[in-house]
Amino acid sequence: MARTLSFKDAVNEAIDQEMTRDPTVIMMGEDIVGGTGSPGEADAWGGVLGVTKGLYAKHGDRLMDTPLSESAYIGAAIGAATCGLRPIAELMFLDFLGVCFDQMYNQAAKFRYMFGGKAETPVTIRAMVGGGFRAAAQHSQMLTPIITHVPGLKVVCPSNAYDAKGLLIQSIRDNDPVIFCEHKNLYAHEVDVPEESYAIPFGEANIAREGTDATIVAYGLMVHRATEAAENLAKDGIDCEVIDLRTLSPIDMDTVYESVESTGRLICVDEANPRCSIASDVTASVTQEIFSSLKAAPQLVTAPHTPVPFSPVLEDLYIPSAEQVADAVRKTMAT
Amino acid sequence: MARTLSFKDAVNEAIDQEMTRDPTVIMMGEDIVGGTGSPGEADAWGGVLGVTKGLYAKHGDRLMDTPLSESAYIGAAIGAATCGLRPIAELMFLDFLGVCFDQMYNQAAKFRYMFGGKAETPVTIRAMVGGGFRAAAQHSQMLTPIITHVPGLKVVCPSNAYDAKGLLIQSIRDNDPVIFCEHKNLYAHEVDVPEESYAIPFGEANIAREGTDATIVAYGLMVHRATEAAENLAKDGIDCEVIDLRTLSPIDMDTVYESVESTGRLICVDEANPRCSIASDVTASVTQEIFSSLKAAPQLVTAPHTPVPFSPVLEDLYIPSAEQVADAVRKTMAT
Amino acid sequence: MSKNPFPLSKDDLLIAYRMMKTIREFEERLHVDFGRGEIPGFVHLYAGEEASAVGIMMHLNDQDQIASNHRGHGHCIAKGVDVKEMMAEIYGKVSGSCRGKGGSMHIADLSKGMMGANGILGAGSPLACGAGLAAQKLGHNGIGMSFTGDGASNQGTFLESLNLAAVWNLPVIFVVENNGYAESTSVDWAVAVDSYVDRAAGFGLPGVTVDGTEFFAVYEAAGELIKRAREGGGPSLLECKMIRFFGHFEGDAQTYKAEGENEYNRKHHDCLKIFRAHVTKAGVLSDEELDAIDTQVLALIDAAVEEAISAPLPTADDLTTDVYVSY
Amino acid sequence: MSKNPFPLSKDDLLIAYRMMKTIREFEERLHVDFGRGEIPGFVHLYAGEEASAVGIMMHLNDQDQIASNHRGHGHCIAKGVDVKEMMAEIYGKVSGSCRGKGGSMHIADLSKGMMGANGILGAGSPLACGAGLAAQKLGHNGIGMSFTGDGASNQGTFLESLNLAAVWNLPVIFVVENNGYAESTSVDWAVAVDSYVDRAAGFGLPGVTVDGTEFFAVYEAAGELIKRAREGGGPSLLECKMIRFFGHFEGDAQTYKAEGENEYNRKHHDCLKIFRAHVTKAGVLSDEELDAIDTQVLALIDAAVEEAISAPLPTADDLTTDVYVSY
Ligand SMILES: Cc1ncc(C[n+]2csc(CCOP(=O)(O)OP(=O)(O)O)c2C)c(N)n1
Ligand SMILES: Cc1ncc(C[n+]2csc(CCOP(=O)(O)OP(=O)(O)O)c2C)c(N)n1
Ligand SMILES: [Mg+2]
Ligand SMILES: [Mg+2]
Repeated sequence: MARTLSFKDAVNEAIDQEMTRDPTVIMMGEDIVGGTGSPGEADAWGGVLGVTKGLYAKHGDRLMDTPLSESAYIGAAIGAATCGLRPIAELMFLDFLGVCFDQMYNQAAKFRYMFGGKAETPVTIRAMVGGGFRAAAQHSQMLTPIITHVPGLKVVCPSNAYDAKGLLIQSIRDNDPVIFCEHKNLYAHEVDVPEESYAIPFGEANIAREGTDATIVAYGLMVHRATEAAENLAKDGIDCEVIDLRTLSPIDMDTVYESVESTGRLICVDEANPRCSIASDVTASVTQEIFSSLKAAPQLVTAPHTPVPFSPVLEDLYIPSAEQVADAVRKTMAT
Repeated sequence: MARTLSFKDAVNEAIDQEMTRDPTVIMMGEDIVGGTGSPGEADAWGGVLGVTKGLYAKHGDRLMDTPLSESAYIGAAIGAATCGLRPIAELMFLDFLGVCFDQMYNQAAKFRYMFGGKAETPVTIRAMVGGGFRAAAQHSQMLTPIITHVPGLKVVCPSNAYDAKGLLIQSIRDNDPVIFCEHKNLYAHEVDVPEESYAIPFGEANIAREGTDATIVAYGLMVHRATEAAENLAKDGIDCEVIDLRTLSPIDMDTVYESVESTGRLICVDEANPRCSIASDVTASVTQEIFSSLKAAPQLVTAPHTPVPFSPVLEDLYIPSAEQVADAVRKTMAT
Repeated sequence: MSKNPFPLSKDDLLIAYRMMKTIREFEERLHVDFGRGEIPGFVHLYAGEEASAVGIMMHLNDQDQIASNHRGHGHCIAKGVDVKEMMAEIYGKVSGSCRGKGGSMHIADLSKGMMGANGILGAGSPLACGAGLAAQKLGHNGIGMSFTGDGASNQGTFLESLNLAAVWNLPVIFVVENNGYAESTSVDWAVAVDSYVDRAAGFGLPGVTVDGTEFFAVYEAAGELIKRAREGGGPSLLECKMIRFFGHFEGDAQTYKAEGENEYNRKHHDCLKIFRAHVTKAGVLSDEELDAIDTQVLALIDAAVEEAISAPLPTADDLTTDVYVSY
Repeated sequence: MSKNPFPLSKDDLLIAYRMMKTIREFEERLHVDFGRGEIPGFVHLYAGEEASAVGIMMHLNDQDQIASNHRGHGHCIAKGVDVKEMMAEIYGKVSGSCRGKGGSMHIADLSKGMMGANGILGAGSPLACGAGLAAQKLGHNGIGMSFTGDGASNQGTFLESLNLAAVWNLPVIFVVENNGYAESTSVDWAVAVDSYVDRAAGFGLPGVTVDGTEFFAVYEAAGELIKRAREGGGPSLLECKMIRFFGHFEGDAQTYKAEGENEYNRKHHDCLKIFRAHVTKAGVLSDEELDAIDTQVLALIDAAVEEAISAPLPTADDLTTDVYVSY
């Protein structure tokens, strides 16, 4: 049975259902229970934005608060994953990866290869990403390109509650390390979500809107900007297809190729900084693989090559807007 | 006066000359002096491959060994840079950035912007990069795309001793944080290098070989593979231009555009893993900006999407070869 | 008037009180205005902890550099950053300390020796080592000071810095502002040692614990450690035990605290009240003198808010400037 | 034959000696073959340190997991990883422990409780915490063991792990193998505390220092800490003071060492000679028995090298396999 659920509650439900199903699933993070050792309410926080609230009451000590030591506890989650558990570790903001990145890219990501296929590391690292929260340069980044670059890591970045639930369940069940990126500005966004458990396979993009004139590729919050742009352009008779990548690694380029083969036009939208971004990655693959299908120069719409500014006026200019996306579409249509 | 100098000695000379010229230049790193506190020779190592050997004898305590705490000493170099020094910090292998990345991308890179232009951070972080040393998955990576993605960092990766000297001098004098990448497999490579001090400006690519049929873009060790491929192709009458980017951020796309405008064909060679790489970055910019100049699909030649394998046979297959580059050129010429 | 039993002159006592009061009112006002939805972003208030920042900063000059954390307003004000510019920054205005680009968690003014608030726990400790290193190499007697909370004292960056500072004998002091909580988690649970003196000793550093609600205790302990550092005696750790009057950040329901905890603390452990009691009881300052400061501070904060509200916003041009010195 | 005064049976003493000798000959042989240019990459030898690995590992079973470092051959052998597969790995052959993809710095065999050598200093400590956590949550009495050097004991990852293990009361032991040097740098300079017992105390952990060249000292101290951890008593730190016979890695000229240091150590502080002296003096094992093992070990190493040399290389197909379980 489906009912409307927010992205945040969908994440909570996915964790709840997997913990119920599989006793080897545990979860850890800073204040994900909240109040450990403190005199007041146990389970006081459920994470900094309350995403895991209520899970401690159901699953008890399988949810663990941690000291503020990301390298140690994320490394512990990774180590435990090689020893029979299926841990979920929360890195509060992906922006903090700088203090624990080694455990992610030199350890978890490489075990299987370095050890000749003899290790499995079924760990899921959940982290908030993205801007719009007025949280400034160190709490608003879209660092997806950095983790997508790393072979051995899988990278997920859903755009809605339905995908969030299904992809998180898949992440937990997956036998490879997964970085699960939750856009903090989508937490309140609601769509229909089935109550029962379901997994969405990795590497299957979703066509968020069908169209024939141009292909807009996006992920996370940008899917909404792209769709908004498409709706506005439709009024001018420009019919855009919007592809929601859903997983950045593995990436479903086949769906992108198919779409561009029919539209001949590509616009890649990325909330990340432009250099070596997902937008440039998709653009490069398309031009290398199906160059002759392109009728016009592909367009990249990304954040500028700057840190995320604090001031709301600046941050609103920083994050790619539906208008910028529409302009880029118009540009490709002009030739 | 020019004489032949190895890449390694060119780096040493650049540091020596800048330390002599500017008393605020200091240098720190693990065993960059060597033997601190030990009973034997002072200045016993000069870094793990002897690059800084001899500098302690000349500049004394301005070169400092460090405990094995990259976050602390690289952060200290960054902090000192905001307080009147011009430090060079050695991160032995760029592969180790996972234990100190926060100081690089959330601190050094962001100070100027976060603080509204009021801070300068003239720090240079030297680090070895690249494969071919049979040093396996954690000591052989080409992590240039990850640091190039970060706004606020400048990224340098020279292909020869002449450039290494001039670009390192520029790095030390530059008022922004610079990550200076030294390919360990180029250390022994020699070219003519003037004795006197000179700085090579950032953002100026070098045309390593002129040609009219196709443009090969590369950096670091790959410049040599590209040139080798070009020489071989010349025998078949295919005349390639080879562009050595020299600095990845800022990147000199104008030189690339000019070349592709005349050749109509682009091949990007990158020792890094393929996803969100320098190769994809350059390809995407070219297709967005000068799409109509392209006569054929651009080709990307990169390492595979795997960690670096240990076994010499596998590592040799892993690193893009001149042959792979030549094949890619032939592919673009076929259409 | 009776003889001054305190280690500060009357003028300095007035300065210290004014600073503490300025911090307090700055934070109380932000709390109210945040509640009204007027302040964007994450805001971590320093109210209740003023004696620590001011007791320490009274010993410092502009050459001394401090590296702060997410709860940085108090450190900034005590280090001399302009209060009106700070307020404008928090409102995201172009007249702010960082031209509106930094916000509450990134206020800095290197000319005042304030290296920056910091959104990354523990990240300031290596930077403070850098300040100490610069002083050491440039041959002036400035020092570096690192401010972290009890929670951040479990970060690798902080711990590595203790060792580095000791090995290089840097003029750096590591202040641990222990307010009992890291977000909602108790220090008693998360920090696996009973005393920070022992943690410091694990890195060969002297450590001192003081009651951080007692301005004079902080002032004296900090003074000794700072003098020692300036004279080449090397690094040390200072733990200030203190109380956070508000939640972790604005919007925190604080259900992890004990019933009545905040009210009790406000009543019995308010460092401003304690300070006032000491100096008036000793007859060195009068309530009238202090009340006059209160009035002036309130006026300053009012003016700061008004000016911040009416200050111009940054424009599109500001978005892409100040990334590089040259590019 | 006289009564056995040792805490190990005669059989176990023979096993321990065989392990130590196997490590020694493995390393001595690599030293020679590296010198002949036959071994690719960075190779860090464990010779001289055998009593530590073996003294500890004699208490462990396959369920116990160890996280090792760059100097991992000794830990691997003592934990039961196949010696021939190890040799083949170091030669980059497809019959190696990691199919030739890992090399000297990345040998692992989780089925034997060996989580991996590691090229990143300190990185194994969080992983060992994870092993302890898994044991705790899965309800078996396995433990996790972290092996780092003196140098790596200054890494944030190691230090954070001490605190985490203490807070979660994990069955984890942190072994610091203190051989006096990190590359060329002295421990006396780089580690800002005189005793690791104090460093451990800074995180609320019991710490024990032993002479790591004395097999029996290591064996007894490790036994107590391991028993404690298995019984829920929590984590601890064990420092083994020991001696590295070779350079940091093969190719190191070792000019930072004192004149004659290596020769002196080989003569007076060789853990194998010391062990032999103890057991023969006590009359529990005879020189003949030990010599027989020596011969067998030499034959094993010879065979391992021969097989490694003649083993097939990986092929192009191997390049892109084993990255993901599924993709
Ligand atoms: C590396 C990192 N991890 C986590 C956070 C999220 N965070 C911000 S403040 C905080 C609690 C800090 O506690 P403490 O150090 O005691 O300082 P206090 O807030 O009590 O002043 C946390 C977990 C962060 N900003 N940086
Ligand atoms: C994070 C990191 N920093 C630096 C290095 C380079 N490195 C490898 S071994 C080593 C010295 C280690 O010394 P110690 O921990 O005492 O171990 P030992 O070699 O003496 O056994 C260094 C600096 C590394 N591998 N990883
Ligand atoms: Mg606190
Ligand atoms: Mg050592």
